[in-house]
Amino acid sequence: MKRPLSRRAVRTGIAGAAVLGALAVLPLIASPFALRVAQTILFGAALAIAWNILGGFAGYWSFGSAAFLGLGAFTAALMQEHVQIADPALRLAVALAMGGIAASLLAAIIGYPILRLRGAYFSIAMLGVSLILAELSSGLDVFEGAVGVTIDPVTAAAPERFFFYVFLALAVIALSIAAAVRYSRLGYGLIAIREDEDTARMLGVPTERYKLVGFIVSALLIGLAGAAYAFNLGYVTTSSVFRSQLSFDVVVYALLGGMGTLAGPVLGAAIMAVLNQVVLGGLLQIHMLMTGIIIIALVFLLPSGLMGLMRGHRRILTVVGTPMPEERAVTAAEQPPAPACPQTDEAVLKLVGLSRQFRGLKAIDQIDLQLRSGSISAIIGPNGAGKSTLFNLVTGYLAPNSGEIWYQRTRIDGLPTHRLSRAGIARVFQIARPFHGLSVYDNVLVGALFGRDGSRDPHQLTMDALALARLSALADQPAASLPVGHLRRLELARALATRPRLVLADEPCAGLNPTETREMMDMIQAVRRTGTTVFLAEHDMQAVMRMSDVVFVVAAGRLIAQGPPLDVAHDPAVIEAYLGKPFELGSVSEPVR
Amino acid sequence: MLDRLFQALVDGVLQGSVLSLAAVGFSLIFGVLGVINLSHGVLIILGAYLALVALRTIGLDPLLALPLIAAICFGVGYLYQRFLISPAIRRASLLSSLLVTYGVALILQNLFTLVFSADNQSVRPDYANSFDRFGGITVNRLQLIAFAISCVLIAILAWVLRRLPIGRSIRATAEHELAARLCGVDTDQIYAISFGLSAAFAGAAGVLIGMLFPFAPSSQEDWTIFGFVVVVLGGAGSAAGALLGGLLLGIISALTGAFVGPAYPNAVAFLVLVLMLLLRPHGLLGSAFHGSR
Amino acid sequence: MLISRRDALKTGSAAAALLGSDDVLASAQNTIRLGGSVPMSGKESDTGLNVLEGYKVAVKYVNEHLGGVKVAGVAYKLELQLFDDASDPQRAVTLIQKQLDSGTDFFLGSFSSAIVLPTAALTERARRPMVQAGGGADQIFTRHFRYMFGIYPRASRQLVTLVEMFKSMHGQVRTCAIVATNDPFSKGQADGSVEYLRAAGIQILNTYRLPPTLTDVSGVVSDLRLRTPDALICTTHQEDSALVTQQLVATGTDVKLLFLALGPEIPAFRANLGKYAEGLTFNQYWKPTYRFGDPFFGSTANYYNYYTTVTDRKETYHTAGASLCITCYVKAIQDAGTLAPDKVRDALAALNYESFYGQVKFTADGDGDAVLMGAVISQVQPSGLEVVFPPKVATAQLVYPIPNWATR
Amino acid sequence: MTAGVSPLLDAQGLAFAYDGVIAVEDVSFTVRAAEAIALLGANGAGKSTTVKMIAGVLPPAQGRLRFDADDVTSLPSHRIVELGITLVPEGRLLFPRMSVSENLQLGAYARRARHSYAVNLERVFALFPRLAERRHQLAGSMSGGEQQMLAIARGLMGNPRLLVLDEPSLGLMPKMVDDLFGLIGTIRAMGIALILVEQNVFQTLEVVDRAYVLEKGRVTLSGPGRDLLRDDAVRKSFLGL
Repeated sequence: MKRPLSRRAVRTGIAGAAVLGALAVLPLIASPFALRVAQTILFGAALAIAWNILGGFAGYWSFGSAAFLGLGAFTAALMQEHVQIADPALRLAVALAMGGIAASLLAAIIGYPILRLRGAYFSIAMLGVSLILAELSSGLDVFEGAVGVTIDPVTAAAPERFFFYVFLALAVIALSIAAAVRYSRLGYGLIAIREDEDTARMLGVPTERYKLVGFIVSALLIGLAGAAYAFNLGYVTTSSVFRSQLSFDVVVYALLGGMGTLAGPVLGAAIMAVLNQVVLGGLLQIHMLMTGIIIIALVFLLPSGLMGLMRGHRRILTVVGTPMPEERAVTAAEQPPAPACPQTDEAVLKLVGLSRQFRGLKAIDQIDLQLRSGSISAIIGPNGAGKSTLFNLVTGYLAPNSGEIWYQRTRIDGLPTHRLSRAGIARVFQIARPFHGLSVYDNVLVGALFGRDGSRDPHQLTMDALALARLSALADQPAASLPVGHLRRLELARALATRPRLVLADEPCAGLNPTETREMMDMIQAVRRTGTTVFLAEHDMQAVMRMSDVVFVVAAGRLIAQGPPLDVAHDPAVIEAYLGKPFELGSVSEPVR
Repeated sequence: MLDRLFQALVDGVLQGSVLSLAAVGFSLIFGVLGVINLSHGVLIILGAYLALVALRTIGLDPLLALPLIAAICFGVGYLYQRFLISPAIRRASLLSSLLVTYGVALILQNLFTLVFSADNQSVRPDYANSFDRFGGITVNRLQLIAFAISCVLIAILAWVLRRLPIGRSIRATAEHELAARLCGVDTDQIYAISFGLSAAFAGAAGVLIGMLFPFAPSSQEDWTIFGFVVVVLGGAGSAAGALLGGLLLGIISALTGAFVGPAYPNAVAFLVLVLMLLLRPHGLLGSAFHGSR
Repeated sequence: MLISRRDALKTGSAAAALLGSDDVLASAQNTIRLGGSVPMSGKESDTGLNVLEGYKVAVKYVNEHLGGVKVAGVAYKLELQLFDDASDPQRAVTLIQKQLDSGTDFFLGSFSSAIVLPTAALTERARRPMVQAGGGADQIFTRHFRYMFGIYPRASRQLVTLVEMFKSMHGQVRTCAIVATNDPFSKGQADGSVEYLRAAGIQILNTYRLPPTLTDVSGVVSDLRLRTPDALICTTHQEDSALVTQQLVATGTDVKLLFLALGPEIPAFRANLGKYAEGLTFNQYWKPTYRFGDPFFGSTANYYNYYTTVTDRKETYHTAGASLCITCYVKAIQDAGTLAPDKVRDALAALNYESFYGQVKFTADGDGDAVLMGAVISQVQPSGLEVVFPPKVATAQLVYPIPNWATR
Repeated sequence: MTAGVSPLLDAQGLAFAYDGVIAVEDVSFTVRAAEAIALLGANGAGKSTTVKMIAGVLPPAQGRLRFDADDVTSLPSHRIVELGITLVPEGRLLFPRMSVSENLQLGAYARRARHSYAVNLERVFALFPRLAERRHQLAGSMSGGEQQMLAIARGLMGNPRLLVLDEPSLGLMPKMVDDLFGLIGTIRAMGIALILVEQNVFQTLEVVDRAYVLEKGRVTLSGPGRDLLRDDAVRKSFLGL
């Protein structure tokens, strides 16, 4: 149960250094042709690594890499043409920098609006951007794309060697940046966005900012690659750099190699370059046809890409090596310490005259309520009464039409979700929304890395939260393999890892059998013992009766009753609207504490 | 000036209707299967080449050959989904369909080059060159015919989807595959039929395109991209959306060509595309039957 | 042979040695390998395959009918080692490098300037000659490459003859409009022609620029209906040429003279247009009816006969230009009397002889001499393709104005 | 159970694993005509996987399913529906952008249901008058309770002989849960056999004839519902009461 870094990272680092060393001396032994192939691989790898930062990590697939590539290439070419710099090395450096800057500027300008699009719509919008630039580059005379820009040679040395090093440097920079991103907060944040953007935001990931940063970094690297490409060819036209083909090639590299991994894009680029220039190099008209056939064959032979193949082996090993762990392996000693944090009268959450309408329908109508610090409160009410809307308002998914929301001493209505998370408000959804692609540990780690401001060790936080949710033994399992009941616990653990002061739990007991319900209630009690205030929406009246200090009843958007559970359960208005018949207390054993 | 405006509008509508027909299948596949079919353009070009073969070998008029070609393309699309795309999705993932369709586009484009040569071709019967003048506006008769055929075919598709049980089950499968299966719908069959329909419409559009535009194996890429644009403009998965998107694209292109400059129709169209995405991400007509993918 | 195998192994790929077949096939001892690439698939492959055919036919002739090239008493067979660059400059550059590594000394050109320029930069650096019939952009020639020779004059000089013809028509052509695709070749032609047209006193009503991707031209056509020039000059590739013509016909938009830089020379293009192809004028760089002598084929007619007997692919000036690339090499190697690339290069630069194509002479920048190797103006007439300008080679009178579309 | 009467559905030794993780190991049970049984157990015990195998959504890795004495193991779901088994899945899975009546039409998609469409529609509207009122409304715009009604109604439109309800009370407020269990009696009275998968142990055991308790993919206990409810050992160890 260690951080995923450590030994594997060291091993990867050593292997990487060895590969780099080998590559650095390659020009001494390899033929110029081999160097040209290597250049193509490195260029493709740099592109695919850069693409992967947004596409693989964050799941935002750009079909428009050619936009940044072309812009970088043209900026660099025009730069060297119009700004006379005598020293060739300096000229190259300045032009490359300008190419990268131009591409990242474009990304910064279009990033905010275009990253609001999701899925295929983002992909298509990026394709659109690249096509616009392509047309403009040939149509507008300032770009000279129609006739092309020639670039003077920058080196007296053998160009294949020189540009091999340029592309090597580029690929290494790209890979280092990608690796740094992958194992940083940014990387975890981007992966969380890929897995489930809404949940990520709820856990405190500043999704807008992270996506934009990822986009700009990606564009910068692609722009640099484009500029180097231009210098290597010595002649840039619209058709040679703004090809949609290039955009799709990049996606193919990443898909073939393995999406979202660090080495995948490199492998994908290597395979395609070797196929295209070495294996099929001698074939005439049918080489493209063969490429198509091989791509399809690879889909069938390596369904999850090359890296998937390797990972698959590793997973089989671990599954065989470690038997499915038994749950209930948590002893009292593992329980996190419960700081004495008595219930106080201070209001953690206060709603004042809160209202929200949807097209004239009053979903929430003038609700006032207060949650005492350290209490467990429950909100009940018929389906469609407004419970979810209320939770959405408190967690910042919706803005109220009128009224105020106060959290501790701050007014929070209208603040973005991730800010609320960092202030200490967490939420557990009714339908568990784990990050399916991540392990149980990583799921909770995302919560620990973001969440409330503070400086506790994320690893320790994660382990504590897992212990509380009795998931420690399953930490290495992929979240997708957990049964529903465990997922609910995982959600709770992930929410706790954000170190919340207030947890909103949406029907935590729905779909659980009596035993599981009792376990869940125990956990919620444990959460309260850490000093966290809990706000439940729950249909299971037994659970509500046993746990809650206060019950609020909403119907048709209005608060119709509140008070201790027993009083509320006998309130005729509540029975009328919600219970149907008086609630039988005979079956309820004495409340837990 | 006014004449130029009207002429541009008429040209735009006539061209646009064909673009709609060309894109409606792309939209159907995206809406129902969630697959971005990068081989859509190559299916269109297939239709054009089939029309060429029909004309050159047995002298069959392209318009008469159109139903036959659509039927052949239906079969091709059906088998293509059944034996290539569906197994790939089952084996790998939905995303792998992107690679598969990309590969198929490469294969077919180069196969066409081997079989038909890379030369530009066109299928132009005599009536392709007759025209009528209404006031200051000139209308080519073939374009008028193509407009009518496109509108009728799209209307038929809309009717099938709306009214017939097969259409209802296509929409149901698009919305929720598992739920449709539990209702007794053979969704594998529905997917293959949807793909077949898409290919049939692509083939039919290809016949008209072969008559209106010069084409070569490499034209396929452009037609796939037009599919993207039309679908985004109109909204995925609905026949009406595709019609609207195509008309809009046609009109934008024509107006730009007439008033901004002939170099910019595509640039402006793509710009509108991006703006449209930002303002109405699901296209003008929302998504009439595609699920929450 | 042996060297190239070792190279392939060095890349770590044994498969390359097996499948990178061109080296393996080179088995004969005395061969001259002609390397290079041609787009055989992808966007440019229509013309690319014409270029390829021209190369093939000439090589076949030299090997089978002349017994190869004799240098210092030894006969060498020519061997084509062309690969498909698929219009991808990076692939082209890499594979040209492979050929340079494996000792290929002589290169042929690809089609399209975006490929020719980067590959020529490579061969230039290696001091290996390249003769090409597919890159016309001015940029290729303003780099002052010493080892690269293009059969055609640079783009901006390619419409000189056309303007000369207008001048000779004594004011019959007063106005013109230009349609150009935004790519190096087409735009270069259009930009270059503007000066000549102005100097000739012809008013340019409008210049329409088309994007490189497929687009509708109905806007251009309806604009032309409103402001109809005497002559419409389209410096477009064949797809756009076909589209413009189709839409002019389809809307009854008549001009007195329709010039298409690329298109009408291709038989398939004419076949597609049918009776509407008649009257189209175009740049003809070569034609089977020329009566030139040739040191290898004997005459243009012999070349043409040979061409038609060995291939089904219809001749165009691109096929002839490509064949000329081969015979230029043969002539230069014989003149030099050696296979040393430097010497062959000097011999190429010094070429000045009559061939089946016409007088061969390159400028100092390497492009074809604009007068000697420039175009003549031809027109599609009922009798076939007739040269209509300049008068000394003309086979028919220019039909001007061309018949209305509607009355055909 | 009782020998002699051949059961409507006979499941023997069903097993299924997701990616090597065993979900159902050995599950056998029977349902007789017009009988209601329940499958109970903790989350992850394999209940949903079992009913998905019955409905043909998942192919059993081992075991045999007989319906009306015919082998239906691994038949695709559309064939299963055609034979008369309809699953109302967990989470309802309506077609939210289609109207109530279109949802019902799709429920009657199977050939066996088409000829009796009018009869079934009348029956369903009699059972759920709300649906008749809202037949033109989009399914997605209805409240949770109404959606559950529609899901059951859509299942009934398939003219089933065996209706499988997976967690029908999930997310419903107590009052509606009561209504739902009342409805189960009505459906049984129509002569339709039922399999009920529920967490709501008390109410379920009240309405079913027999129940099977699943634990880690195996049936560990079975018997008449009321007996299970009364048996103290059972209550403690398996139902967690």
